[in-house]
Amino acid sequence: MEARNYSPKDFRSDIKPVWCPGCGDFGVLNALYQALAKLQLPHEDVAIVSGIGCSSRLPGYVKTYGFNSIHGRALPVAQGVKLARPETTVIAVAGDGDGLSIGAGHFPHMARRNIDLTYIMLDNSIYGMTKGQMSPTTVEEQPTKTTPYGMVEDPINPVKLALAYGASFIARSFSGNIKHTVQMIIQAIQHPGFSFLHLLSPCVTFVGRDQFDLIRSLSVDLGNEHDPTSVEHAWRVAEEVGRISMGVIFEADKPTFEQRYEHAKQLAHQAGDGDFRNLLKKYRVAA
Amino acid sequence: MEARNYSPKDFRSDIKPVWCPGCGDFGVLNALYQALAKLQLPHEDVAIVSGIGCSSRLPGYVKTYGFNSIHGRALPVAQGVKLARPETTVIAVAGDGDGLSIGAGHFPHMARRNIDLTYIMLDNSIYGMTKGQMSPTTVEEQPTKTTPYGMVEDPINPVKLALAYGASFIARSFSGNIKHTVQMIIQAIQHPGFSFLHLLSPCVTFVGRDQFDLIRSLSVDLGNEHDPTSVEHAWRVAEEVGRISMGVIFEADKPTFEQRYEHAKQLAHQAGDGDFRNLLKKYRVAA
Amino acid sequence: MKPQDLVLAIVGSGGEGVASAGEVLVQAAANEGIYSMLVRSYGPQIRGGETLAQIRLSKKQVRSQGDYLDALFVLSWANFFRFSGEIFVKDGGMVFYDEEDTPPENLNLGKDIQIIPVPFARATKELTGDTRSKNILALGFISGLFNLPDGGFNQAIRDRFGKKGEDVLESNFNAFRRGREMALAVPQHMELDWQVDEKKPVLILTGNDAVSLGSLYAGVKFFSGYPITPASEIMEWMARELPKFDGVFVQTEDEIAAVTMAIGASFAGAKAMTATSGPGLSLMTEAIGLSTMAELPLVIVNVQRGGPSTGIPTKTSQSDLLHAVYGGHGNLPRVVLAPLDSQDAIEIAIRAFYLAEKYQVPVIVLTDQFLGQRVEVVPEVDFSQFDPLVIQRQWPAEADLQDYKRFRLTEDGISPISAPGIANGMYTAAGIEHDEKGKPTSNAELHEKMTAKRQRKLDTLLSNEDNLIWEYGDRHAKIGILTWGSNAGVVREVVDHLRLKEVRIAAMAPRQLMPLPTETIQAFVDRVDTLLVVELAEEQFLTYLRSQIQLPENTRVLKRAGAAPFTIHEILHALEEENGKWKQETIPQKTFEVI
Amino acid sequence: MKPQDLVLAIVGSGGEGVASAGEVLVQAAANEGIYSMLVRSYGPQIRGGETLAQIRLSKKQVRSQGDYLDALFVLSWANFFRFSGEIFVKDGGMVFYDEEDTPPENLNLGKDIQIIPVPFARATKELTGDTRSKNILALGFISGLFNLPDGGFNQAIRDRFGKKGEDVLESNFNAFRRGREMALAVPQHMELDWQVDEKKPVLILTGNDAVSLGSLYAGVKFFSGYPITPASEIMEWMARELPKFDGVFVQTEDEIAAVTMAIGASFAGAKAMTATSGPGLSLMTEAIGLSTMAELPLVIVNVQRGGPSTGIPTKTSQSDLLHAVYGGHGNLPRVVLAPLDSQDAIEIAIRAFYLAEKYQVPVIVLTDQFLGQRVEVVPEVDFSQFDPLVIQRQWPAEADLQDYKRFRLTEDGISPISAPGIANGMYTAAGIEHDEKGKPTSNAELHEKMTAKRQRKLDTLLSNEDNLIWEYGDRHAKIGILTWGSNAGVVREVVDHLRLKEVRIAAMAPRQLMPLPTETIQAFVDRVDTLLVVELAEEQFLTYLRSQIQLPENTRVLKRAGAAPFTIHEILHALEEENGKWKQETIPQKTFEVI
Ligand SMILES: Cc1ncc(C[n+]2csc(CCOP(=O)(O)OP(=O)(O)O)c2C)c(N)n1
Ligand SMILES: Cc1ncc(C[n+]2csc(CCOP(=O)(O)OP(=O)(O)O)c2C)c(N)n1
Ligand code: SF4
Ligand code: SF4
Ligand SMILES: [Mg+2]
Ligand SMILES: [Mg+2]
Repeated sequence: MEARNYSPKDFRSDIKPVWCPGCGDFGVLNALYQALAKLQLPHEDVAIVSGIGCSSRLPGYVKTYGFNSIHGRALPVAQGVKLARPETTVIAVAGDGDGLSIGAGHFPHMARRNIDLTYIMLDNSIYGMTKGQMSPTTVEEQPTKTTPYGMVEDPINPVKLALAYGASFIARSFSGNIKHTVQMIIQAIQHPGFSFLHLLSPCVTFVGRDQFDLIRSLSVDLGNEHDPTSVEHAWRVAEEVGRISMGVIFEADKPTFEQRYEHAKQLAHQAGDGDFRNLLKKYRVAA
Repeated sequence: MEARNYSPKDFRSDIKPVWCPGCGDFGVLNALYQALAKLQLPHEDVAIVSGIGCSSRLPGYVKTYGFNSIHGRALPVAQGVKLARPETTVIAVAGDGDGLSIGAGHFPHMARRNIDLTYIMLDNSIYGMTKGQMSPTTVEEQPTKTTPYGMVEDPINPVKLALAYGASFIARSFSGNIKHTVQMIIQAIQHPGFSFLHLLSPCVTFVGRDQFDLIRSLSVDLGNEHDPTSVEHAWRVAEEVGRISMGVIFEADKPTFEQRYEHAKQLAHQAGDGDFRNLLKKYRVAA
Repeated sequence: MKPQDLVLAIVGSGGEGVASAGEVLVQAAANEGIYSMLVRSYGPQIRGGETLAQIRLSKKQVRSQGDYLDALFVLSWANFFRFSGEIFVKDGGMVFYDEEDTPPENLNLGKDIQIIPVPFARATKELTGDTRSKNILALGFISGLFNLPDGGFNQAIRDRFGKKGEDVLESNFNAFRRGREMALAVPQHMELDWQVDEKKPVLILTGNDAVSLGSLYAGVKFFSGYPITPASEIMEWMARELPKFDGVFVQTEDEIAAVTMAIGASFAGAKAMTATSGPGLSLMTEAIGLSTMAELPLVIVNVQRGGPSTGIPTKTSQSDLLHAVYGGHGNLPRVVLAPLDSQDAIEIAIRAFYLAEKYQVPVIVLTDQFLGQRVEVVPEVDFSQFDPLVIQRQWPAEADLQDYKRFRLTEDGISPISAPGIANGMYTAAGIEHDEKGKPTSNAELHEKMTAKRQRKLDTLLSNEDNLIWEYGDRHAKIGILTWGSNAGVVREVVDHLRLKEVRIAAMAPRQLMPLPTETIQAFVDRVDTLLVVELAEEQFLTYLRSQIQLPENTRVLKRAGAAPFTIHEILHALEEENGKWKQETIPQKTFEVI
Repeated sequence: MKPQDLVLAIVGSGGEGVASAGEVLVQAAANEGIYSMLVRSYGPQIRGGETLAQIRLSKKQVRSQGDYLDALFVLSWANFFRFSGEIFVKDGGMVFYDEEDTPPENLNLGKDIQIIPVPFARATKELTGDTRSKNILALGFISGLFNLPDGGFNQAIRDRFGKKGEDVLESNFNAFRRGREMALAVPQHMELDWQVDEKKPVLILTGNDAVSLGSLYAGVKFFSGYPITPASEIMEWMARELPKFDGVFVQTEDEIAAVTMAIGASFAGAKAMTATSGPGLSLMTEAIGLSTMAELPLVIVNVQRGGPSTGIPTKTSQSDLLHAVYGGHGNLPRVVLAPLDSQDAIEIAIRAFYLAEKYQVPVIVLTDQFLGQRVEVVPEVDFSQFDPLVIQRQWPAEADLQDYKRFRLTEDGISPISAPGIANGMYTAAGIEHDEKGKPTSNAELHEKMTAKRQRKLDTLLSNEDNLIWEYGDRHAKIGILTWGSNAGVVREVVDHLRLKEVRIAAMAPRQLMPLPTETIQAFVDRVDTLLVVELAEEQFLTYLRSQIQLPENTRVLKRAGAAPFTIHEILHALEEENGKWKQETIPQKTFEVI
């Protein structure tokens, strides 16, 4: 393949985002352009797969292959893409509703398979696309259209989930900090196996513009004391109250699905040669 | 209500179980009869709700209200029952496939709502009903019909999940130890809020009779050193390799959905009086 | 232009308060006894994108959105063009635009259209210091232009802004008055007569409001749902109102949880429902079968939108029909109802619960985005007329509870249903085939009997209940229109219009789609010489009718995939093409005479 | 009894090797060029419950399971009674039972039935020390009783037990021989002639095997699935075979993941499929719409079972038909195919991939539990005949990739499809309505065009492709039978039988249900005087036919909810009732003459 020199704007598609002015997702999009350019990934070898939601509109704005699928199914669709064409860099994108509510059942199975793809969750703690209902990460203080008298359940903690599921890479970033987001996207893509990036990306319309300041004020970088190979450290980060740690929370070296499947294939080849006629013989009786 | 004196056999329905001779689920059933009798729960005030699977056949064998619903939906159905009639003692029953595979998305939301019901997962590490495919808790060593060349993914750890989800009660028991199972069922039912009982219940047909001995040999009781109010302790139990701790793994005091909803209702009543005609006035224009 | 039928639209960006101006206009008109319908449209942008409010005002009840605009008010041209192909100004109509936004040079909106600049923004700024009340100033302008009585506006503005403080209220009042004055000064200003003879009480509501009100009246005590456009308003309504009425509201993790939770609540004895749109209905398919099999009452409201898949979430369609009537694996009897408008939606919602409870079946109520989200003014509804339909579940009698058989094979198919709390009524509900006591079975004979029992309930329903069907027009019609759902409004106007021209025409729309009142429909189609089927889908209604009745050979269909509701003109043209009974020129571009 | 048509059954408990005896019998017969069909039934107990193996043997290809038993072999009576109402011994037939299990006193199996004790268990124990080989001893008895050539058995027993060691093999051989000897000693022993003129190669396979083989030949490279009875065997087959053929197999967390993962794989360029049964198909409904909307090839095999809901997982039915053709929200064109038997299932599976890839649509293959799980012996299939159907996806040409339009509006509706890896072919697939380039839209006109484009592909298919329809019997028939799927076998036998009696009869079954080859079917139904529709569902096929063609007024339907497949007698009776053309007594209780 000829050498190409991609700049971030080469990844811009010609579709204008429908996002509200000031939406956090613009930051994610810009960070993604930069990350893809830094990695010099050819357009045709990247596939961005999403569900449905404001955040899930993202694939259409990137000049790569994209799949804006159905609500909650970013992960299974992304896995299908990756397994069918392993050369592809696959990035799954979901909102907090998409990924933790309707799509919640796919997350543990994605993690246990440890397929080599990157999952970016654009968490705005609200259902943006449907105009402001409670999401799984909505906090008690946040008014929403479906909690007129306050919330009657606790929010879900996506990092804890990823840890319990055995995800082999877990990081957190903030779309208000594009530089950091670029860095995290790159590391997530480079991680061999499943990588989960919890990306705080404010909804200015249904949660509010103050989210940017709030998150910025609570953000701290994971320092050197943090050991990303330790589940205990990672859990502690997940439990933090009053501050939000940014960076790589957890990282582990685990065999990928692809590697294990390769091994299974070898065993299979020992059991049979992949010749259709030979297979047919098992069913054939030539009296 | 007149006083009744229930013995375990009063909870036996007249349907004969379809389970294979020796199936671990018989132990669960017996333990449940005993627990219900110990609690002296009136037949008509108990509802046992399940999905589909060998384990999910259980409701039919108990002389209480029962709902053998559809695959993976024990939890939402059970929640509907409980919220619509809070006086009912609701027990949700699911297999490892039912609860951790197709029904995996309901588990975190059940836990975060903390509705006062008991969830018993009959874990046999296999799809029994469909005759022996890999389940989410199948371990690498276990041959199954869908892993002819070995597993290519890691098993799921149900206790870790429950912890990450914030379940307010987590216990483990073994259907081969009926006495302990009875005890755990009682404690789970008595816990106010959502209680999760991880109940190992061997499939003699597709995993093997040796499971009973194996589990028995690995079982240890959670001793006094274990602090069930500590997430850290609980996580450690979940991570154990080479032994299986039995008992109450975690317990926390959290407001239930019912309590919080009661509060919301009070706020609602302040906002409106529950008189249909008054509500209608909002839409009415009498020129 | 006849005073009793005025169609106008305001277009601008999301921030300009276009939709809210429309809502105030409807309210103001209603305060004066004037009927209206308001359709709000938005572009793809989540917020701040283009917004259109189309309002039709009339002294008679308004049945459709109005084909052509008498007057258009453009707050910004860029936003107007985003709706091109969706709104049309009548020949000879008027367009008022904000003078600060010059129209493009090549502007061509139609024949003889006056395009008039108005200083909406500047006047507002002069008056209040900013442009926030520009929408209300424009409203004042509209009120003056068409001589709409201002008393209604004063009340509506007070209702809307009263809670926001005296300042806000004051500037809106000022803006309104200023706008009205400005209009009185333009030559286009008209002295229309809006005096209503007798002001009768009305309701202002959307189809989603109507369904919610009906459900509450019917006694719904449990709502579980998942947000989806354009059904979310029902859920939000229930979140707000149910706790006041001691009902339970749960926002679930997905539609499968929503429907199965409702089924669980129904099992426990509560009247339970959920509401969704196409993708959600598809996800609920398996569980609808559970409701059928376990014979548990369930109400599902499905507000149709463009499909398949995610399709067009914000636009209308009738393309979930075949799924509603035939979707789902197995032999799956269910009831499907379809209201014609907001008024009807109240009754249909009440009937949905009535039928669900009485026949222990899932009932799907099919509405659509057009009906669900438009604001409609309808004559007041006397809810007490529905009291006979507000029934309690038929709990088992003492005798039933001796050796209780939950699924007893009865002649009418209905068996006594128990619930937790009833002593000796214990049974296990199941999606697995079962015998009379609920015991699982795989016996072919029993399966046959139980299948027939479940099916039989629909036959019982059809013969015992009111014939839910709408028939309109000439009893000896030569031309018949067969349609369903929210098309009824526009079809009714077509019938009215043509009958004034002495065309012998009638229309019919089943409000109960499954089981379909086939006899009545067959009689209707046999009676007419020409039959036009009108539907907003790819021949789904036609296909369904074919499967249920004998359609005449020369049946014609007017169909579109959807997105926009039908106009009167479309239907008239379709009839004309098929008949040649009246000529193109007999169809005026606008203003239909209505009986 | 004619030697070429023998129906027998073995019944016992799960542990007694009943099913495996049946399988060895089929294999043994096939080794001798004898055709057969084996139907295995199990009670509700997961393992160790009652088991029934019904085998029909013939020198001609066997098309249905056989109505009445010539001979029944009862290993235990308790288990036999669990199948009462499902198996019937022919008048004058024979019942052999294990002497250790005395039959109940009031036993009444029919007219003139000989009930004969045989020491199956005792003889086995005497011979081998335990009763493990009792099933094979019974098989030996059967072979001797009916004079079945023993060479085939020797081979079959060696194939089955060879790998289990010399000891096991030896005791089974001994048991077989002992059983054969015992039979030769009973007076019921018959000298039937099983000599086949020319032994042609055959395949022994289930419908699930057939679908799997066809799919693999068609080039499937990705299978994602979730276990469900009675489709799990397809999944297990793929788990075993795909890795050998460098394909990917994934067991997913549910059916929604299964189908969406397959859609993802298809997007990436792989031929992808999943397999399921009713409840799974219902869950996949939303995603089928995604495949339609994103125009991505997808093959879904649905092995029907009793419904609705969980229904009867282990029994057959045709009740997913309406869901397959009409299920799903929105306007949702899809292709539905239905094979007639295992041989046909190979071809239909190959065609499914062909049509999916060529027309970029979801293709549902409808089989059923009866077809999917029965063991059938069919003439060898020459796979190379299907090579023209094994196509590659039509990747975009260079010219297409200049300003690439993934969803170009073409005349035939088919647009050039790209996939990751193709430079300049980048696009975003979506379930949202979109323009030619894939950009989301909510424009009504575009929606109209795109809806029509997607629909048009089915018209193109119908006019360009082979007419997938099975027609059989008298070209000038007065009586017509219209059916589909696995009913074709039994219907074919009915036609054969009646034609020998000079009844002018023919049958038809569309193998492509959507789009339906209506012209051919209309011509058929117009041609006959009497039409009988035969289906294993609550008038779903009838309803579907009504919606697609003009059925004659006097159309009759033979329908059952399912659980058991149709018998020849049922159909003959149905015809008789409608015709009075031949009398009850012309229907023999058993053994049909077949052309
Ligand atoms: C099956 C289905 N259910 C519901 C919806 C409606 N819907 C669209 S996006 C969305 C949630 C959006 O929230 P989130 O995933 O957090 O994304 P955001 O818009 O906040 O970025 C919902 C409920 C749908 N499209 N499909
Ligand atoms: C929607 C749906 N998919 C698949 C099935 C088939 N099925 C029945 S039970 C079962 C899994 C059983 O496993 P588990 O939940 O672990 O229960 P067990 O039988 O092991 O107790 C499956 C896949 C089904 N009934 N419904
Ligand atoms: S609604 Fe919220 S999340 Fe959606 S585009 Fe607007 S700001 Fe962003
Ligand atoms: S298959 Fe396994 S889980 Fe099912 S009844 Fe038998 S032993 Fe129990
Ligand atoms: Mg969100
Ligand atoms: Mg299991």
